[in-house]
Amino acid sequence: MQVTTRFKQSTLYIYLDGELDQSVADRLRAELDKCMGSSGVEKVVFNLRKLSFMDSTGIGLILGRYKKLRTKHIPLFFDEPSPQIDKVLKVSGLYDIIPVI
Amino acid sequence: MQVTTRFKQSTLYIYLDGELDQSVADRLRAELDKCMGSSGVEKVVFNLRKLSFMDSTGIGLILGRYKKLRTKHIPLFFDEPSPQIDKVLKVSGLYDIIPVI
Amino acid sequence: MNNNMSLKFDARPENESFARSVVAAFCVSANPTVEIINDIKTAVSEAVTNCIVHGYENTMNGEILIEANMLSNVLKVKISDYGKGIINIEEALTDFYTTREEEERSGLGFTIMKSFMDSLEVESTPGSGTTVVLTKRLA
Amino acid sequence: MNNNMSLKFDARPENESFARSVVAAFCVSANPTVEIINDIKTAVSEAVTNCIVHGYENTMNGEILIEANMLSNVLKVKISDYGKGIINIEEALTDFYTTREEEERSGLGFTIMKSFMDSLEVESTPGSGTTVVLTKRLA
Ligand SMILES: Nc1ncnc2c1ncn2[C@@H]1O[C@H](COP(=O)(O)OP(=O)(O)O)[C@@H](O)[C@H]1O
Ligand SMILES: Nc1ncnc2c1ncn2[C@@H]1O[C@H](COP(=O)(O)OP(=O)(O)O)[C@@H](O)[C@H]1O
Repeated sequence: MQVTTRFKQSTLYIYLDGELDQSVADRLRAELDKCMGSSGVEKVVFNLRKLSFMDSTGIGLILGRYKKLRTKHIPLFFDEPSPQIDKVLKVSGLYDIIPVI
Repeated sequence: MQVTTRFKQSTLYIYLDGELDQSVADRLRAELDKCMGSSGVEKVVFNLRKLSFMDSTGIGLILGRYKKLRTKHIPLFFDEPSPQIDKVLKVSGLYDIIPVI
Repeated sequence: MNNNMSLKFDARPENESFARSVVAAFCVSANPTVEIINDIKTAVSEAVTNCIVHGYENTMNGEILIEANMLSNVLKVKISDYGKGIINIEEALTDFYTTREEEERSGLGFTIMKSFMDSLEVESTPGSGTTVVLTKRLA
Repeated sequence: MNNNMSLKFDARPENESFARSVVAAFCVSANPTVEIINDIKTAVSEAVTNCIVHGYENTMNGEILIEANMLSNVLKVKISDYGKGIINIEEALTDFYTTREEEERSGLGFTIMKSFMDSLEVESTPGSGTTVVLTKRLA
Protein backbone atom coordinates (compact mmCIF):
# COMPACT_ATOMS: atom_id res chain seq x y z
CA MET A 1 0.00 0.00 0.00
CA GLN A 2 1.55 3.25 -1.21
CA VAL A 3 0.16 6.76 -0.85
CA THR A 4 1.20 9.71 -3.00
CA THR A 5 -0.32 13.16 -2.99
CA ARG A 6 -0.59 16.11 -5.32
CA PHE A 7 -1.88 19.53 -4.27
CA LYS A 8 -3.37 21.75 -6.97
CA GLN A 9 -5.66 24.79 -6.69
CA SER A 10 -6.73 24.08 -3.07
CA THR A 11 -7.52 20.44 -3.95
CA LEU A 12 -5.59 17.58 -2.36
CA TYR A 13 -5.38 14.54 -4.67
CA ILE A 14 -4.51 11.34 -2.80
CA TYR A 15 -3.43 8.38 -4.94
CA LEU A 16 -3.83 4.95 -3.32
CA ASP A 17 -1.70 2.14 -4.77
CA GLY A 18 -1.96 -1.50 -3.67
CA GLU A 19 -4.42 -3.55 -1.63
CA LEU A 20 -6.49 -2.04 1.17
CA ASP A 21 -7.34 -4.57 3.86
CA GLN A 22 -6.89 -4.99 7.62
CA SER A 23 -3.15 -5.55 7.27
CA VAL A 24 -2.50 -1.96 6.14
CA ALA A 25 -5.43 -0.13 7.77
CA ASP A 26 -3.67 1.39 10.79
CA ARG A 27 -0.69 2.64 8.86
CA LEU A 28 -2.86 4.01 6.05
CA ARG A 29 -5.21 5.80 8.48
CA ALA A 30 -2.27 7.59 10.11
CA GLU A 31 -0.79 8.54 6.75
CA LEU A 32 -4.08 9.89 5.39
CA ASP A 33 -4.80 11.92 8.52
CA LYS A 34 -1.35 13.41 8.26
CA CYS A 35 -1.67 14.53 4.63
CA MET A 36 -5.29 15.68 5.01
CA GLY A 37 -4.25 17.88 7.94
CA SER A 38 -2.24 20.28 5.74
CA SER A 39 -3.50 23.85 5.71
CA GLY A 40 -5.19 25.34 2.65
CA VAL A 41 -7.01 22.13 1.67
CA GLU A 42 -10.53 22.94 0.46
CA LYS A 43 -11.35 19.66 -1.29
CA VAL A 44 -9.97 16.09 -1.14
CA VAL A 45 -10.03 13.50 -3.96
CA PHE A 46 -9.14 9.84 -3.41
CA ASN A 47 -7.79 8.54 -6.72
CA LEU A 48 -8.38 4.77 -6.76
CA ARG A 49 -6.95 3.90 -10.17
CA LYS A 50 -4.09 1.85 -8.71
CA LEU A 51 -6.01 0.47 -5.75
CA SER A 52 -6.22 -3.16 -6.83
CA PHE A 53 -8.27 -4.52 -3.94
CA MET A 54 -10.46 -3.21 -1.12
CA ASP A 55 -12.87 -4.83 1.33
CA SER A 56 -15.19 -3.44 4.01
CA THR A 57 -12.24 -2.53 6.21
CA GLY A 58 -11.60 0.12 3.55
CA ILE A 59 -15.20 1.33 3.77
CA GLY A 60 -14.86 1.90 7.50
CA LEU A 61 -11.56 3.68 7.03
CA ILE A 62 -12.82 5.96 4.27
CA LEU A 63 -15.99 6.75 6.22
CA GLY A 64 -13.80 7.73 9.16
CA ARG A 65 -11.83 10.16 7.00
CA TYR A 66 -15.09 11.54 5.56
CA LYS A 67 -16.36 12.30 9.06
CA LYS A 68 -13.14 14.08 10.03
CA LEU A 69 -13.25 16.21 6.88
CA ARG A 70 -16.92 17.02 7.38
CA THR A 71 -16.24 18.73 10.71
CA LYS A 72 -13.99 21.06 8.70
CA HIS A 73 -16.55 21.39 5.87
CA ILE A 74 -14.13 19.88 3.36
CA PRO A 75 -15.87 17.75 0.68
CA LEU A 76 -14.44 14.35 -0.34
CA PHE A 77 -14.63 12.70 -3.78
CA PHE A 78 -13.57 9.46 -5.45
CA ASP A 79 -11.90 9.17 -8.82
CA GLU A 80 -11.28 6.17 -11.10
CA PRO A 81 -12.42 3.20 -8.98
CA SER A 82 -11.71 -0.22 -10.55
CA PRO A 83 -14.67 -2.58 -11.08
CA GLN A 84 -13.99 -4.61 -7.88
CA ILE A 85 -13.84 -1.47 -5.76
CA ASP A 86 -16.78 0.13 -7.52
CA LYS A 87 -18.86 -2.90 -6.52
CA VAL A 88 -17.79 -2.67 -2.87
CA LEU A 89 -18.51 1.07 -2.83
CA LYS A 90 -21.95 0.55 -4.41
CA VAL A 91 -23.01 -2.12 -1.90
CA SER A 92 -21.85 0.08 0.98
CA GLY A 93 -23.84 3.11 -0.14
CA LEU A 94 -20.72 5.25 0.24
CA TYR A 95 -21.29 6.94 -3.15
CA ASP A 96 -24.31 8.76 -1.62
CA ILE A 97 -22.01 10.85 0.53
CA ILE A 98 -18.72 10.59 -1.41
CA PRO A 99 -19.48 10.95 -5.13
CA VAL A 100 -17.19 10.15 -8.03
CA ILE A 101 -15.76 13.43 -9.30
CA MET B 1 -0.76 -25.77 -22.60
CA GLN B 2 -1.05 -24.78 -26.27
CA VAL B 3 1.00 -26.06 -29.19
CA THR B 4 1.37 -24.24 -32.50
CA THR B 5 3.63 -25.20 -35.37
CA ARG B 6 5.26 -23.54 -38.33
CA PHE B 7 6.99 -25.43 -41.13
CA LYS B 8 9.69 -23.62 -43.11
CA GLN B 9 12.50 -24.95 -45.32
CA SER B 10 12.28 -28.54 -43.98
CA THR B 11 12.37 -27.27 -40.38
CA LEU B 12 9.43 -27.82 -38.04
CA TYR B 13 9.13 -25.06 -35.43
CA ILE B 14 7.01 -26.08 -32.43
CA TYR B 15 5.88 -23.28 -30.12
CA LEU B 16 4.95 -24.33 -26.58
CA ASP B 17 2.69 -21.98 -24.64
CA GLY B 18 1.73 -22.45 -20.98
CA GLU B 19 2.93 -24.66 -18.13
CA LEU B 20 4.45 -28.08 -18.71
CA ASP B 21 3.87 -30.43 -15.79
CA GLN B 22 2.31 -33.84 -15.15
CA SER B 23 -1.22 -32.51 -15.70
CA VAL B 24 -0.62 -31.89 -19.41
CA ALA B 25 2.10 -34.46 -20.19
CA ASP B 26 0.00 -37.18 -21.84
CA ARG B 27 -1.93 -34.83 -24.06
CA LEU B 28 1.20 -32.91 -25.04
CA ARG B 29 3.14 -36.10 -25.83
CA ALA B 30 0.41 -37.24 -28.21
CA GLU B 31 0.21 -33.84 -29.88
CA LEU B 32 3.96 -33.57 -30.36
CA ASP B 33 4.27 -37.07 -31.78
CA LYS B 34 1.50 -36.23 -34.20
CA CYS B 35 3.10 -33.06 -35.55
CA MET B 36 6.63 -34.48 -35.60
CA GLY B 37 5.39 -37.40 -37.67
CA SER B 38 4.73 -35.22 -40.76
CA SER B 39 6.80 -36.10 -43.80
CA GLY B 40 9.57 -33.83 -45.05
CA VAL B 41 10.74 -32.80 -41.58
CA GLU B 42 14.55 -32.63 -41.47
CA LYS B 43 15.00 -30.61 -38.31
CA VAL B 44 12.80 -29.80 -35.27
CA VAL B 45 12.98 -26.68 -33.06
CA PHE B 46 11.10 -26.37 -29.75
CA ASN B 47 10.46 -22.67 -29.22
CA LEU B 48 10.09 -22.13 -25.47
CA ARG B 49 9.50 -18.38 -25.36
CA LYS B 50 5.94 -18.73 -24.08
CA LEU B 51 6.55 -21.79 -21.92
CA SER B 52 6.14 -20.19 -18.50
CA PHE B 53 6.93 -23.23 -16.34
CA MET B 54 8.49 -26.66 -16.70
CA ASP B 55 9.65 -29.30 -14.22
CA SER B 56 11.41 -32.67 -14.65
CA THR B 57 8.27 -34.21 -16.15
CA GLY B 58 9.07 -31.97 -19.12
CA ILE B 59 12.65 -33.23 -19.21
CA GLY B 60 11.44 -36.83 -19.50
CA LEU B 61 8.94 -35.88 -22.16
CA ILE B 62 11.44 -33.94 -24.27
CA LEU B 63 14.03 -36.69 -23.94
CA GLY B 64 11.42 -39.16 -25.19
CA ARG B 65 10.78 -36.99 -28.28
CA TYR B 66 14.54 -36.67 -28.83
CA LYS B 67 14.95 -40.45 -28.82
CA LYS B 68 12.13 -40.90 -31.33
CA LEU B 69 13.62 -38.29 -33.66
CA ARG B 70 17.10 -39.78 -33.34
CA THR B 71 15.93 -43.09 -34.83
CA LYS B 72 15.00 -41.02 -37.90
CA HIS B 73 18.25 -39.00 -37.77
CA ILE B 74 16.33 -35.75 -37.26
CA PRO B 75 18.16 -33.27 -35.01
CA LEU B 76 16.29 -31.37 -32.27
CA PHE B 77 17.02 -27.85 -30.96
CA PHE B 78 15.69 -25.44 -28.34
CA ASP B 79 15.01 -21.76 -28.86
CA GLU B 80 14.34 -18.92 -26.40
CA PRO B 81 14.09 -20.71 -23.04
CA SER B 82 13.02 -18.46 -20.12
CA PRO B 83 15.35 -18.26 -17.08
CA GLN B 84 13.33 -20.81 -15.03
CA ILE B 85 13.36 -23.33 -17.87
CA ASP B 86 16.98 -22.65 -18.73
CA LYS B 87 17.90 -23.59 -15.16
CA VAL B 88 15.93 -26.85 -15.32
CA LEU B 89 17.51 -27.71 -18.70
CA LYS B 90 21.01 -26.94 -17.37
CA VAL B 91 20.64 -29.15 -14.28
CA SER B 92 19.29 -31.97 -16.43
CA GLY B 93 22.21 -31.92 -18.87
CA LEU B 94 19.72 -31.89 -21.75
CA TYR B 95 21.60 -29.08 -23.51
CA ASP B 96 24.44 -31.58 -24.25
CA ILE B 97 22.20 -33.44 -26.69
CA ILE B 98 19.64 -30.73 -27.57
CA PRO B 99 21.46 -27.42 -28.04
CA VAL B 100 19.96 -23.96 -28.21
CA ILE B 101 19.80 -22.98 -31.87
CA MET C 1 -14.74 -33.00 -11.22
CA ASN C 2 -14.97 -33.05 -7.44
CA ASN C 3 -11.96 -31.26 -5.96
CA ASN C 4 -11.10 -30.46 -2.35
CA MET C 5 -8.58 -28.50 -0.38
CA SER C 6 -8.15 -27.30 3.15
CA LEU C 7 -5.83 -24.58 4.37
CA LYS C 8 -4.79 -23.70 7.92
CA PHE C 9 -2.85 -20.55 8.73
CA ASP C 10 -1.99 -18.18 11.55
CA ALA C 11 -4.63 -15.53 12.30
CA ARG C 12 -2.59 -12.46 11.39
CA PRO C 13 -3.69 -9.66 9.04
CA GLU C 14 -0.55 -10.21 6.90
CA ASN C 15 -2.12 -13.53 5.83
CA GLU C 16 -5.36 -12.05 4.48
CA SER C 17 -3.95 -11.48 1.04
CA PHE C 18 -2.43 -14.99 1.08
CA ALA C 19 -5.80 -16.52 2.03
CA ARG C 20 -7.75 -14.81 -0.75
CA SER C 21 -5.06 -15.71 -3.31
CA VAL C 22 -5.26 -19.38 -2.32
CA VAL C 23 -9.03 -19.54 -2.76
CA ALA C 24 -8.73 -17.69 -6.07
CA ALA C 25 -6.05 -20.15 -7.26
CA PHE C 26 -8.28 -23.06 -6.25
CA CYS C 27 -11.04 -21.68 -8.50
CA VAL C 28 -8.88 -21.22 -11.60
CA SER C 29 -9.68 -24.70 -12.95
CA ALA C 30 -13.35 -23.69 -13.37
CA ASN C 31 -12.22 -20.81 -15.60
CA PRO C 32 -14.26 -18.11 -13.85
CA THR C 33 -14.50 -14.51 -15.04
CA VAL C 34 -12.35 -11.83 -13.40
CA GLU C 35 -15.49 -10.41 -11.82
CA ILE C 36 -16.37 -13.72 -10.18
CA ILE C 37 -12.80 -14.19 -8.91
CA ASN C 38 -12.90 -10.69 -7.42
CA ASP C 39 -16.25 -11.37 -5.74
CA ILE C 40 -14.79 -14.49 -4.14
CA LYS C 41 -11.60 -12.74 -3.04
CA THR C 42 -13.63 -9.95 -1.46
CA ALA C 43 -15.96 -12.31 0.41
CA VAL C 44 -13.06 -14.49 1.65
CA SER C 45 -11.23 -11.38 2.78
CA GLU C 46 -14.28 -10.30 4.82
CA ALA C 47 -14.60 -13.68 6.51
CA VAL C 48 -10.88 -13.95 7.28
CA THR C 49 -10.76 -10.38 8.65
CA ASN C 50 -13.66 -11.25 10.95
CA CYS C 51 -11.79 -14.28 12.35
CA ILE C 52 -8.74 -12.11 13.08
CA VAL C 53 -10.49 -9.00 14.37
CA HIS C 54 -13.57 -10.42 16.12
CA GLY C 55 -12.90 -14.15 16.62
CA TYR C 56 -9.39 -13.69 18.03
CA GLU C 57 -9.86 -10.00 18.97
CA ASN C 58 -6.65 -8.90 17.22
CA THR C 59 -4.47 -11.04 19.51
CA MET C 60 -2.70 -12.65 16.51
CA ASN C 61 -3.00 -15.89 18.41
CA GLY C 62 -5.05 -18.60 16.82
CA GLU C 63 -5.58 -20.50 13.62
CA ILE C 64 -7.94 -20.03 10.71
CA LEU C 65 -9.19 -22.98 8.68
CA ILE C 66 -10.45 -22.65 5.11
CA GLU C 67 -12.05 -25.70 3.52
CA ALA C 68 -13.05 -25.53 -0.12
CA ASN C 69 -14.88 -27.88 -2.41
CA MET C 70 -15.55 -27.57 -6.10
CA LEU C 71 -18.25 -29.72 -7.63
CA SER C 72 -19.81 -29.10 -11.06
CA ASN C 73 -18.41 -25.56 -11.09
CA VAL C 74 -19.97 -24.68 -7.74
CA LEU C 75 -17.52 -23.47 -5.12
CA LYS C 76 -18.31 -24.09 -1.47
CA VAL C 77 -15.93 -22.48 0.99
CA LYS C 78 -16.02 -22.77 4.78
CA ILE C 79 -14.00 -20.33 6.89
CA SER C 80 -13.60 -21.17 10.59
CA ASP C 81 -11.99 -19.79 13.69
CA TYR C 82 -11.80 -21.24 17.21
CA GLY C 83 -12.25 -17.91 18.93
CA LYS C 84 -14.86 -15.89 20.78
CA GLY C 85 -17.95 -16.86 18.82
CA ILE C 86 -21.12 -14.85 18.18
CA ILE C 87 -23.96 -14.71 20.71
CA ASN C 88 -26.65 -13.24 18.46
CA ILE C 89 -26.08 -14.21 14.83
CA GLU C 90 -29.17 -12.45 13.52
CA GLU C 91 -28.02 -9.16 14.98
CA ALA C 92 -24.47 -9.73 13.65
CA LEU C 93 -25.88 -10.17 10.13
CA THR C 94 -27.64 -6.78 10.21
CA ASP C 95 -26.25 -4.17 7.80
CA PHE C 96 -23.95 -1.69 9.59
CA TYR C 97 -24.00 -3.63 12.87
CA THR C 98 -20.55 -3.81 14.43
CA THR C 99 -19.21 -4.42 17.92
CA ARG C 100 -16.01 -2.55 17.06
CA GLU C 101 -17.19 0.86 15.97
CA GLU C 102 -14.27 2.56 17.80
CA GLU C 103 -11.92 0.80 15.34
CA GLU C 104 -13.87 2.33 12.44
CA ARG C 105 -15.30 -0.99 11.30
CA SER C 106 -18.20 -0.53 8.91
CA GLY C 107 -20.44 -3.40 9.96
CA LEU C 108 -20.70 -4.40 6.30
CA GLY C 109 -18.60 -7.58 6.24
CA PHE C 110 -21.56 -9.95 6.25
CA THR C 111 -23.49 -7.65 3.91
CA ILE C 112 -20.69 -7.93 1.35
CA MET C 113 -20.36 -11.71 1.77
CA LYS C 114 -24.11 -12.05 1.20
CA SER C 115 -24.27 -9.83 -1.85
CA PHE C 116 -21.05 -11.08 -3.52
CA MET C 117 -21.76 -14.80 -3.11
CA ASP C 118 -24.80 -16.97 -3.92
CA SER C 119 -25.33 -18.05 -0.32
CA LEU C 120 -24.04 -17.39 3.20
CA GLU C 121 -24.52 -19.46 6.35
CA VAL C 122 -23.10 -18.69 9.77
CA GLU C 123 -22.68 -21.20 12.59
CA SER C 124 -21.21 -20.10 15.89
CA THR C 125 -20.77 -21.31 19.45
CA PRO C 126 -19.89 -18.59 21.94
CA GLY C 127 -16.53 -19.41 23.46
CA SER C 128 -15.57 -21.97 20.88
CA GLY C 129 -15.69 -20.36 17.46
CA THR C 130 -17.43 -19.40 14.25
CA THR C 131 -17.81 -20.99 10.81
CA VAL C 132 -19.00 -19.12 7.76
CA VAL C 133 -20.10 -21.15 4.71
CA LEU C 134 -20.16 -19.40 1.35
CA THR C 135 -21.17 -20.83 -2.02
CA LYS C 136 -20.99 -19.50 -5.54
CA ARG C 137 -21.56 -20.91 -9.00
CA LEU C 138 -18.46 -20.17 -11.06
CA ALA C 139 -19.58 -20.98 -14.59
CA MET D 1 8.01 -13.04 11.94
CA ASN D 2 7.16 -16.69 12.42
CA ASN D 3 4.39 -17.67 10.03
CA ASN D 4 2.78 -21.05 9.36
CA MET D 5 0.36 -22.65 6.97
CA SER D 6 -0.74 -26.13 6.06
CA LEU D 7 -2.57 -27.17 2.95
CA LYS D 8 -4.30 -30.46 2.15
CA PHE D 9 -5.56 -31.28 -1.31
CA ASP D 10 -6.58 -34.17 -3.55
CA ALA D 11 -3.69 -35.99 -5.25
CA ARG D 12 -4.57 -35.12 -8.85
CA PRO D 13 -2.22 -33.64 -11.45
CA GLU D 14 -4.66 -30.74 -12.02
CA ASN D 15 -3.72 -29.52 -8.51
CA GLU D 16 0.03 -29.27 -9.15
CA SER D 17 -0.18 -25.75 -10.42
CA PHE D 18 -2.46 -24.83 -7.49
CA ALA D 19 0.02 -26.28 -4.99
CA ARG D 20 3.02 -24.40 -6.34
CA SER D 21 1.03 -21.14 -6.50
CA VAL D 22 0.04 -21.53 -2.85
CA VAL D 23 3.62 -22.00 -1.68
CA ALA D 24 4.72 -19.09 -3.85
CA ALA D 25 1.97 -16.87 -2.37
CA PHE D 26 3.05 -17.90 1.13
CA CYS D 27 6.57 -16.64 0.36
CA VAL D 28 5.54 -13.22 -0.98
CA SER D 29 5.80 -11.54 2.45
CA ALA D 30 9.57 -12.21 2.46
CA ASN D 31 9.85 -10.29 -0.81
CA PRO D 32 11.93 -12.92 -2.66
CA THR D 33 13.36 -12.44 -6.15
CA VAL D 34 11.57 -13.94 -9.15
CA GLU D 35 14.39 -16.47 -9.47
CA ILE D 36 13.93 -17.67 -5.89
CA ILE D 37 10.16 -17.93 -6.33
CA ASN D 38 10.68 -19.96 -9.49
CA ASP D 39 13.16 -22.28 -7.74
CA ILE D 40 10.59 -22.93 -5.01
CA LYS D 41 7.76 -23.48 -7.47
CA THR D 42 9.89 -25.96 -9.40
CA ALA D 43 10.95 -27.91 -6.31
CA VAL D 44 7.39 -28.02 -4.94
CA SER D 45 6.12 -29.19 -8.31
CA GLU D 46 8.65 -32.07 -8.28
CA ALA D 47 7.65 -33.18 -4.79
CA VAL D 48 3.91 -32.97 -5.51
CA THR D 49 4.29 -34.85 -8.82
CA ASN D 50 6.13 -37.60 -6.94
CA CYS D 51 3.26 -37.97 -4.44
CA ILE D 52 0.75 -38.30 -7.30
CA VAL D 53 2.78 -40.49 -9.66
CA HIS D 54 4.80 -42.65 -7.26
CA GLY D 55 3.14 -42.35 -3.83
CA TYR D 56 -0.40 -42.92 -5.12
CA GLU D 57 0.67 -44.55 -8.41
CA ASN D 58 -1.57 -42.29 -10.54
CA THR D 59 -4.74 -43.62 -8.90
CA MET D 60 -5.93 -40.02 -8.15
CA ASN D 61 -6.98 -41.37 -4.79
CA GLY D 62 -5.32 -39.90 -1.77
CA GLU D 63 -4.39 -36.64 -0.12
CA ILE D 64 -1.27 -34.52 -0.19
CA LEU D 65 -0.26 -32.38 2.77
CA ILE D 66 1.98 -29.33 2.45
CA GLU D 67 3.18 -27.69 5.67
CA ALA D 68 5.16 -24.48 5.43
CA ASN D 69 6.92 -22.34 7.97
CA MET D 70 8.66 -19.02 7.49
CA LEU D 71 11.06 -17.85 10.16
CA SER D 72 13.62 -15.07 9.67
CA ASN D 73 13.21 -15.30 5.89
CA VAL D 74 13.92 -19.03 5.81
CA LEU D 75 11.21 -21.15 4.22
CA LYS D 76 10.77 -24.71 5.40
CA VAL D 77 8.26 -26.75 3.43
CA LYS D 78 7.22 -30.35 4.12
CA ILE D 79 5.37 -32.27 1.42
CA SER D 80 3.76 -35.57 2.48
CA ASP D 81 1.72 -38.37 1.00
CA TYR D 82 0.22 -41.44 2.69
CA GLY D 83 0.98 -43.77 -0.21
CA LYS D 84 3.35 -46.51 -1.21
CA GLY D 85 6.57 -45.23 0.38
CA ILE D 86 10.17 -45.73 -0.72
CA ILE D 87 12.15 -48.85 0.20
CA ASN D 88 15.63 -47.61 -0.67
CA ILE D 89 15.86 -43.83 -0.24
CA GLU D 90 19.54 -43.63 -1.18
CA GLU D 91 18.87 -45.30 -4.52
CA ALA D 92 15.81 -43.07 -5.09
CA LEU D 93 17.98 -39.99 -4.61
CA THR D 94 20.42 -41.06 -7.35
CA ASP D 95 20.43 -38.85 -10.48
CA PHE D 96 18.42 -40.42 -13.33
CA TYR D 97 17.08 -43.24 -11.13
CA THR D 98 13.39 -43.85 -11.79
CA THR D 99 11.02 -46.76 -11.23
CA ARG D 100 8.75 -45.49 -14.00
CA GLU D 101 10.96 -45.31 -17.04
CA GLU D 102 8.17 -46.63 -19.28
CA GLU D 103 6.25 -43.42 -18.52
CA GLU D 104 9.25 -41.40 -19.72
CA ARG D 105 10.09 -40.08 -16.26
CA SER D 106 13.55 -38.58 -16.11
CA GLY D 107 14.64 -39.64 -12.64
CA LEU D 108 15.65 -36.03 -11.96
CA GLY D 109 12.93 -34.94 -9.52
CA PHE D 110 15.10 -35.26 -6.43
CA THR D 111 18.11 -33.87 -8.31
CA ILE D 112 16.16 -30.70 -9.07
CA MET D 113 14.79 -30.38 -5.52
CA LYS D 114 18.36 -30.68 -4.18
CA SER D 115 19.91 -28.18 -6.55
CA PHE D 116 17.08 -25.62 -6.44
CA MET D 117 16.72 -25.55 -2.65
CA ASP D 118 19.23 -25.15 0.19
CA SER D 119 18.45 -28.53 1.72
CA LEU D 120 16.44 -31.69 1.07
CA GLU D 121 15.49 -34.46 3.48
CA VAL D 122 13.41 -37.52 2.69
CA GLU D 123 11.62 -39.68 5.24
CA SER D 124 9.60 -42.66 4.11
CA THR D 125 7.90 -45.75 5.49
CA PRO D 126 7.06 -48.37 2.88
CA GLY D 127 3.30 -48.87 2.87
CA SER D 128 2.49 -45.73 4.80
CA GLY D 129 3.97 -42.76 2.98
CA THR D 130 6.72 -40.30 2.23
CA THR D 131 7.65 -36.84 3.51
CA VAL D 132 10.06 -34.52 1.75
CA VAL D 133 11.43 -31.54 3.70
CA LEU D 134 12.86 -28.64 1.73
CA THR D 135 14.38 -25.43 3.05
CA LYS D 136 15.53 -22.24 1.37
CA ARG D 137 16.67 -18.84 2.56
CA LEU D 138 14.55 -16.26 0.75
CA ALA D 139 16.38 -13.03 1.50
N1 LIG E 1 -15.60 -14.70 13.30
C1 LIG E 1 -16.29 -13.94 14.18
N2 LIG E 1 -16.13 -14.14 15.52
C2 LIG E 1 -16.81 -13.38 16.42
N3 LIG E 1 -17.67 -12.40 16.08
C3 LIG E 1 -17.86 -12.14 14.77
C4 LIG E 1 -17.19 -12.89 13.76
N4 LIG E 1 -17.57 -12.42 12.56
C5 LIG E 1 -18.45 -11.43 12.80
N5 LIG E 1 -18.65 -11.25 14.13
C6 LIG E 1 -19.56 -10.27 14.79
O1 LIG E 1 -20.48 -9.80 13.81
C7 LIG E 1 -20.41 -8.37 13.71
C8 LIG E 1 -20.71 -7.95 12.27
O2 LIG E 1 -19.71 -8.43 11.38
P1 LIG E 1 -19.45 -7.71 9.97
O3 LIG E 1 -20.77 -7.57 9.26
O4 LIG E 1 -18.40 -8.46 9.27
O5 LIG E 1 -18.96 -6.24 10.34
P2 LIG E 1 -17.60 -5.71 10.99
O6 LIG E 1 -16.53 -6.73 10.77
O7 LIG E 1 -17.34 -4.45 10.24
O8 LIG E 1 -17.88 -5.50 12.44
C9 LIG E 1 -19.01 -8.05 14.18
O9 LIG E 1 -18.91 -6.69 14.62
C10 LIG E 1 -18.81 -9.05 15.31
O10 LIG E 1 -19.44 -8.62 16.49
N1 LIG F 1 6.44 -39.74 -2.90
C1 LIG F 1 7.02 -40.89 -3.34
N2 LIG F 1 6.46 -42.09 -3.06
C2 LIG F 1 7.02 -43.24 -3.50
N3 LIG F 1 8.15 -43.28 -4.24
C3 LIG F 1 8.76 -42.12 -4.56
C4 LIG F 1 8.23 -40.88 -4.12
N4 LIG F 1 9.05 -39.90 -4.58
C5 LIG F 1 10.04 -40.52 -5.26
N5 LIG F 1 9.88 -41.87 -5.25
C6 LIG F 1 10.78 -42.86 -5.86
O1 LIG F 1 12.03 -42.24 -6.14
C7 LIG F 1 12.34 -42.34 -7.54
C8 LIG F 1 13.13 -41.13 -8.01
O2 LIG F 1 12.33 -39.96 -7.92
P1 LIG F 1 12.67 -38.69 -8.81
O3 LIG F 1 14.11 -38.35 -8.63
O4 LIG F 1 11.69 -37.63 -8.46
O5 LIG F 1 12.48 -39.16 -10.30
P2 LIG F 1 11.16 -39.55 -11.15
O6 LIG F 1 9.96 -38.91 -10.49
O7 LIG F 1 11.41 -38.99 -12.49
O8 LIG F 1 11.05 -41.04 -11.13
C9 LIG F 1 11.00 -42.53 -8.22
O9 LIG F 1 11.11 -43.15 -9.47
C10 LIG F 1 10.25 -43.38 -7.19
O10 LIG F 1 10.60 -44.74 -7.30
